[in-house]
Amino acid sequence: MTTAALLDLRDVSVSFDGFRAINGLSLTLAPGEMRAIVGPNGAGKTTMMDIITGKTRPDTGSVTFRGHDLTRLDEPAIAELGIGRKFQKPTVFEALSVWDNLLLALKGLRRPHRLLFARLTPDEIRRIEGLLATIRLGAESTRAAGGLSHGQKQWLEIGMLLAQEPDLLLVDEPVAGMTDAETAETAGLLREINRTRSVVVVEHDMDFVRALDVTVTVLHEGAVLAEGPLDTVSNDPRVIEVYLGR
Amino acid sequence: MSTHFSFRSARWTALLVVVLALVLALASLLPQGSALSVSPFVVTLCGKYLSYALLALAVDLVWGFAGILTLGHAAFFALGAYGMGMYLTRAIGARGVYGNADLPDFMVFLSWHRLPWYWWGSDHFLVGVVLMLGVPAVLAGLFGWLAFRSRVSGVYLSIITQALTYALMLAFFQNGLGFGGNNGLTGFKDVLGFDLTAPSTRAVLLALTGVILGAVLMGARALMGGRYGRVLVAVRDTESRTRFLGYRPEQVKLVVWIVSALIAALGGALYVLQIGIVNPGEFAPANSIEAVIWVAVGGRGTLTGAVIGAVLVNFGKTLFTAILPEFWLYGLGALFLATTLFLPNGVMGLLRHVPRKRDEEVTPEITNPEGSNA
Amino acid sequence: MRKAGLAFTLCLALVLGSPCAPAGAQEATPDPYAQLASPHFDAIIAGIEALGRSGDDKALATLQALGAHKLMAGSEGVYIHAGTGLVDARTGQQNADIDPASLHPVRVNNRVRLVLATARAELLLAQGSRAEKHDALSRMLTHPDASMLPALDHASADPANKSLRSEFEAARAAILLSPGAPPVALNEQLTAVSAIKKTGGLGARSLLTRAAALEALAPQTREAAKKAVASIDFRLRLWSYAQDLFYGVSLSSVLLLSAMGLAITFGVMGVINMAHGELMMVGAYTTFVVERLIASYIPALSPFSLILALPAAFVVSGGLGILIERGVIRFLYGRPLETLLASWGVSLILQQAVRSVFGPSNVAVTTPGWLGGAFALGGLEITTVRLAIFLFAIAVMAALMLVLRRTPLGLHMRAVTQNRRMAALMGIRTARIDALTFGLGSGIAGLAGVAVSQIDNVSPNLGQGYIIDSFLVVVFGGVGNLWGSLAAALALGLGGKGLEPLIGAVSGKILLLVLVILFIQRHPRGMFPMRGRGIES
Amino acid sequence: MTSLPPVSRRAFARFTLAASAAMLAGTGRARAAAPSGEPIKIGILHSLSGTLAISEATLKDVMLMLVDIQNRKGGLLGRPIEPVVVDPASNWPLFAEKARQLLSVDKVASVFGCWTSVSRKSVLPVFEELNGILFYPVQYEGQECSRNVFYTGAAPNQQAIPAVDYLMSEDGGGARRFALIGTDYVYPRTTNQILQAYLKSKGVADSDIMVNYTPFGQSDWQTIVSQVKAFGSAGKKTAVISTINGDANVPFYKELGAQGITATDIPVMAFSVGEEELAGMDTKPLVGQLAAWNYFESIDTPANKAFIADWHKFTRNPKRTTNDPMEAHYIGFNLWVQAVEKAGTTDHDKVIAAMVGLRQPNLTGGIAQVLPNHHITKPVYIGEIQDDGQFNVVWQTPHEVPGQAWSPYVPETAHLTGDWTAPINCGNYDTQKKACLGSRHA
Repeated sequence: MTTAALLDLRDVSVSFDGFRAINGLSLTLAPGEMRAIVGPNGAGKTTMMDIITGKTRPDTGSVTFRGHDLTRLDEPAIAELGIGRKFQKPTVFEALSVWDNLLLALKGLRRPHRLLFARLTPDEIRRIEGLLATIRLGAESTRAAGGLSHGQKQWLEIGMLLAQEPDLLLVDEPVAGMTDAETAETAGLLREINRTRSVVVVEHDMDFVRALDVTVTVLHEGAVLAEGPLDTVSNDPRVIEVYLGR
Repeated sequence: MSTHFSFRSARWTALLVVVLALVLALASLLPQGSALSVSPFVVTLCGKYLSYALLALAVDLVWGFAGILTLGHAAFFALGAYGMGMYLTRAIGARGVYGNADLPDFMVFLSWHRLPWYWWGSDHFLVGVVLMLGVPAVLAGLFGWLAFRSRVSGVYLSIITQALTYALMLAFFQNGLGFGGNNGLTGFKDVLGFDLTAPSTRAVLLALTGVILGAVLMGARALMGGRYGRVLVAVRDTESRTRFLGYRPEQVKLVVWIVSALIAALGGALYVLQIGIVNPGEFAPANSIEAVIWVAVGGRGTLTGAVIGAVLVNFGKTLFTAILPEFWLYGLGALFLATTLFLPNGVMGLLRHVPRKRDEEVTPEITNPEGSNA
Repeated sequence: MRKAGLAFTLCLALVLGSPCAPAGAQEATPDPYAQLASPHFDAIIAGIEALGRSGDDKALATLQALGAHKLMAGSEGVYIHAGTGLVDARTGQQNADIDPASLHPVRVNNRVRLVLATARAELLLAQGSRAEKHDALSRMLTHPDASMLPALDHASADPANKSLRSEFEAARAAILLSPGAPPVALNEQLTAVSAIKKTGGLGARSLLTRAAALEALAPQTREAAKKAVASIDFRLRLWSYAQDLFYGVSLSSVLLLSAMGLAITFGVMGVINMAHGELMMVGAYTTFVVERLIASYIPALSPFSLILALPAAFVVSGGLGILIERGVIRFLYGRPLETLLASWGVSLILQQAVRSVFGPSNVAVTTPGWLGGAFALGGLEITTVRLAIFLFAIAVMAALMLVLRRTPLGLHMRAVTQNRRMAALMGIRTARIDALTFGLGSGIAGLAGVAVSQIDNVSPNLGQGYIIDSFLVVVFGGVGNLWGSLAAALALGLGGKGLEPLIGAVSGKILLLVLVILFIQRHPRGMFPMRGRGIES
Repeated sequence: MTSLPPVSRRAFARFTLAASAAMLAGTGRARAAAPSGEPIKIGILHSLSGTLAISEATLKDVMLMLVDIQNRKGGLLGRPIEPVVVDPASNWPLFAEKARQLLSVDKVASVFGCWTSVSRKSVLPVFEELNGILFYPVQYEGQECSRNVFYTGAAPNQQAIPAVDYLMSEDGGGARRFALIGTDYVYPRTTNQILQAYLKSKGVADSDIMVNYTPFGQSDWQTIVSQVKAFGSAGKKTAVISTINGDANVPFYKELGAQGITATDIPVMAFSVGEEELAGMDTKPLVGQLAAWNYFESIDTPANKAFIADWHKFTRNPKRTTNDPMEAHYIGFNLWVQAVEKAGTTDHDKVIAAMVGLRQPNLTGGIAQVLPNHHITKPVYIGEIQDDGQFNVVWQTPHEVPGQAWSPYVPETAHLTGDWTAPINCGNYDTQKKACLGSRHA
């Protein structure tokens, strides 16, 4: 079973200044799976993302992605392996146009000396236009990304994520600040994406999680508290304690 | 605002620079006294401004586009100047004060008996070119590799670039180093057999500087307008994000850093050809800061602004050191104050207030040198 | 006084070519008082030596006056400038007839000063108080003169001088080992060597080195002297490490002082304050102005003008800082790199302003007597002013810590720098705190300026010499961390002074800069990085 | 003595001086009523800002005064003299640029300026190319002899060698051990090289010579002063010969005082410390320390007295000091005036030709004569620092010493001579090969 896993976190711990942010966390993701991660503030959700993407190195434990040991790689190497990440706060290149944001995210050229003399190819144009259509920003393609609305930025970032053509997407609170309609659309988009890629979604919004209809992992104090379908999990007394207690 | 496309004008600036340099160079060859003739003084002065403009461009590339505030770029300029100076010194040959064909005057003077190894081959122009471009490039590569790899950024980076040029200044001031100490290298006679004081040589050098500046402007524009330039801006503004996209910011920055050092070195080499002296004072941290200020005055991240700023500030300096020698520093100081307070985007910002498409309603100037740090 | 000096040099100029000497110089047994009035150094020296041998109390008064620049020469003789008027040195009588304008100071050069000191020692040995005798003996120890042996032996025999026995012996030993000494038994020579060796230090080394080369001494004595030199050298070498340590600490305290203000304006507020050096310069000039004002109006307080300059410099530089903050910096928050450009402009203006007002040259800031000189601590030579700067640096650091940690201002400062919006919401007037913080940093720069005025040039360029080192200290130590600045200053100071004897000051400095660069490459946030949002936010 | 605090008086003098300078520069012709016609322009090339302003700004003022005086005497050739003041800002390339501006744009008849050797070296090619005339007023290391420069400051044999002679004499303390302390640049290096050769020729052993170089602006002298102290504890009379440059002197002397080194024990002979530098120091601990110059303010001659009076009047500051380079400009300016009058024109070639052999009384009662090597004759004085910030002359050469461009103590230049008169007409003439070296002055 472990060999078949796409992403495998085993007994991972990390602490900052004596504070254990992640504490013996283990998590396995099968290829093609979509997983929702929920948990109260400080449960270690973002730190877990940081560990997977190479931003933070775990103190102990192993992290493997398709057999590659992620703890030995840095962010760009992990990104090139096929893990894409969307931040909680939309992070796009504000001084660049929407088009350029997507161009930079396109899978392909990364080495600076190749970039120096890179020319736009018809294939790239086609791909970008496809993405623009997907994220519904075709009309804004020449606008500077900094001028987009919050929701548009979220979508642009999802578009950039798709442009990377990753095997695994890590999505941190994609619907924060979105309207209900936008939230529903985003859920649809993620499900669409999940047809070809694995996805990990971190989210607070229970309606959204419900709409995704996937296995839910509840994190608490840096470790897995419960795992399973949303209905099972939400009836778990420990989860209720964590969310509602005190 | 420093959107990505604020340097379109660079093409016209390049054209203008080349045309002006050629016109001035030609005019200087007209018989003195005729209505259109230009004195050698003006030619040298323009040559100096244009060499400085190259330095300003180099600073603009790393500061305006990569967000690296360098306080040590004069080091590359000076190293380029020293590289060219070494060749020019050797070209004096036996025509020095002591008539020693093998040793430069200052070495005879200090009772050196042999040429130090790092001077070998410097009598060949090509070796001189390798020295003048290669040494700054290698130094920049080494420094940049170390600094960017360990993610030194912001003021830390600024301060260590300053420490770098300061250390080099102290080193070059030492007579024991073999570069003429405080006096530096001077008293040059000719380059590739052409008399450096001849009006025709001066004219050609000015024209050459103009053409090189134009070419560098065009090159920089192409580079910054292309995919690499976009990645650079992305790195500047949001370095961590580019990492998650699979880019290696340290490599991206290293490339522009080395290119910029090369441009600065080129400026230094052209400078020494026209000014005729290079000494450790060129490494002074104040020089690097001034270069940054030229860019700020002209408008950061605009390429054209760097050229305008360098020429404008230096022209002002020439003018006011002559007409208001006691008070010009007040003016210079006030200029920097006024620029930062009232013209955050420099002269280019002023020019761009002329009505233009208002589609660039983007983020405020991002001055955070870090990019964001999550 | 100066006029008289000029008139006299005119005479000198003539003398050097043609004779203009008083007729008295030709007499067979010259009158020492008349000799003092001569323009010839040879005659003056002969006069001093004669007075020294005379054992006369008027002679002592005359020589004391000469040492204090109070002895005036006229055509008739020499006169002592007493508080009330002129006193004829020969008679000790007040002389009201002499026109002071006709007098000129007795000529002095270094040779005269040497002879004068010896002659005074000789006289004091006979007539002085115990303390004066003690001084005279230490003078004889460091500057032995064979001609003084009889006087020394005479005084030594006096039972009243019993308590100075060992000093007498040392002085006698020094004379016995110097050129021109009367030959004595080998035994006595060897005793002399060990007596000198016991006094230790550079003076003893100098005497013994000379003795080792003196043909007149016995070979065994010279051998013993050589050995003694070697042993002193060994001891001195050991002490020299401690001495280097002191130099290092002293340099560190200067670095720390100059960096502390910057640690506030740059470290805490994030303003890349290139005018920091100029704020120090303003502090140094304030010292100068305060000193002049006090010298003009309340001369009695002159020795303490330096102390009075401290609050003045703090207020002036601090006030200037507040002005800069309100006028310029506050428009640039959030744009740290633009503060660099603007403050560079400010620094140019300040430099030129000082140049316009005080002139481009250095101005003289005096070191008060109580800060001058040095004292020995074992084999260590502690210069008072350096020690004072060290203590001052510690005091300023402690005070600053106290302000930051224990006062409401400090609390507000930290609140504002950590979370400006929240602080504002809690009712802190952030604008005021900004101005005060910048003022505090600037005021400390002013204090550093006062300290620096005691060891360095006070010129419009003063600030330029400190700005780079200050930034290095703050950055190397870790921005926003005062302890880091302390550690960095110590590292740079001790490192610099430790390297200086090995590879020279410049190469040492270059090496240190390279090391700092490499260190920052490895530890991009300095030695003691501040957690959380510091300068970057 | 008035009760006005010196600060404000000084400040006041500053402002009025600046104002009068501006007035002179702008409306020089209006003040000089007698002379008429096209003004003769002269260039003043001294830094008014940057690190050298400390020393050079005064020289600009003295030039303005000399021009003012000359204009009141009726100008030159019946025409007024107009000073063109520029600020090279202590920046060597800017020196070259400003020199070019003065010569090719303002077309000045002559230039008075430069301070450090490198500033002179950087303008030298410009003066040679444009055939200008430069009067250089500062003591320097020699080893140069340009047709276009008149060296009115001291060459090493006019300052350094006599100073060593004095230190070794009985009056000077009979020193036999020497610490040569200098700033690391060409002037101290060359001077020390010459001195080392000279000391050896006088029988001083290598082990009795200590040489140390420090960078510009050295401010921490603890280690070096303690080294000197240890060096002086070898039982021989020790003296320090200091070629420390301007700014670094104050902390050096402060450290000497702090470590208790007095002039009677280890005298320090300085070549770059004059009245102007002393004005920035507390001289009490320095009494007896020495300096060698060709002029001291304290030398009492009618000419000097008049000069000082003029200076105080011109600067409206009765405390402004005078110093050696100022006298050099006084001599240089008057020599140039004589040469122009003799030639009847300001034409550079004719003036250069007219210069050699001219005689001008200096301020200390002697005569400065222009030698064929474009140096002048100068008396050498040794002064001791007094507690009033002045020097007390304790020794002087019996006659003026002619300046040597090339040092006989440096092997490479021992056989070189400069002679800008026919038939040699060469700055670096090899007396052995009977040939002019290099092509510098073809």
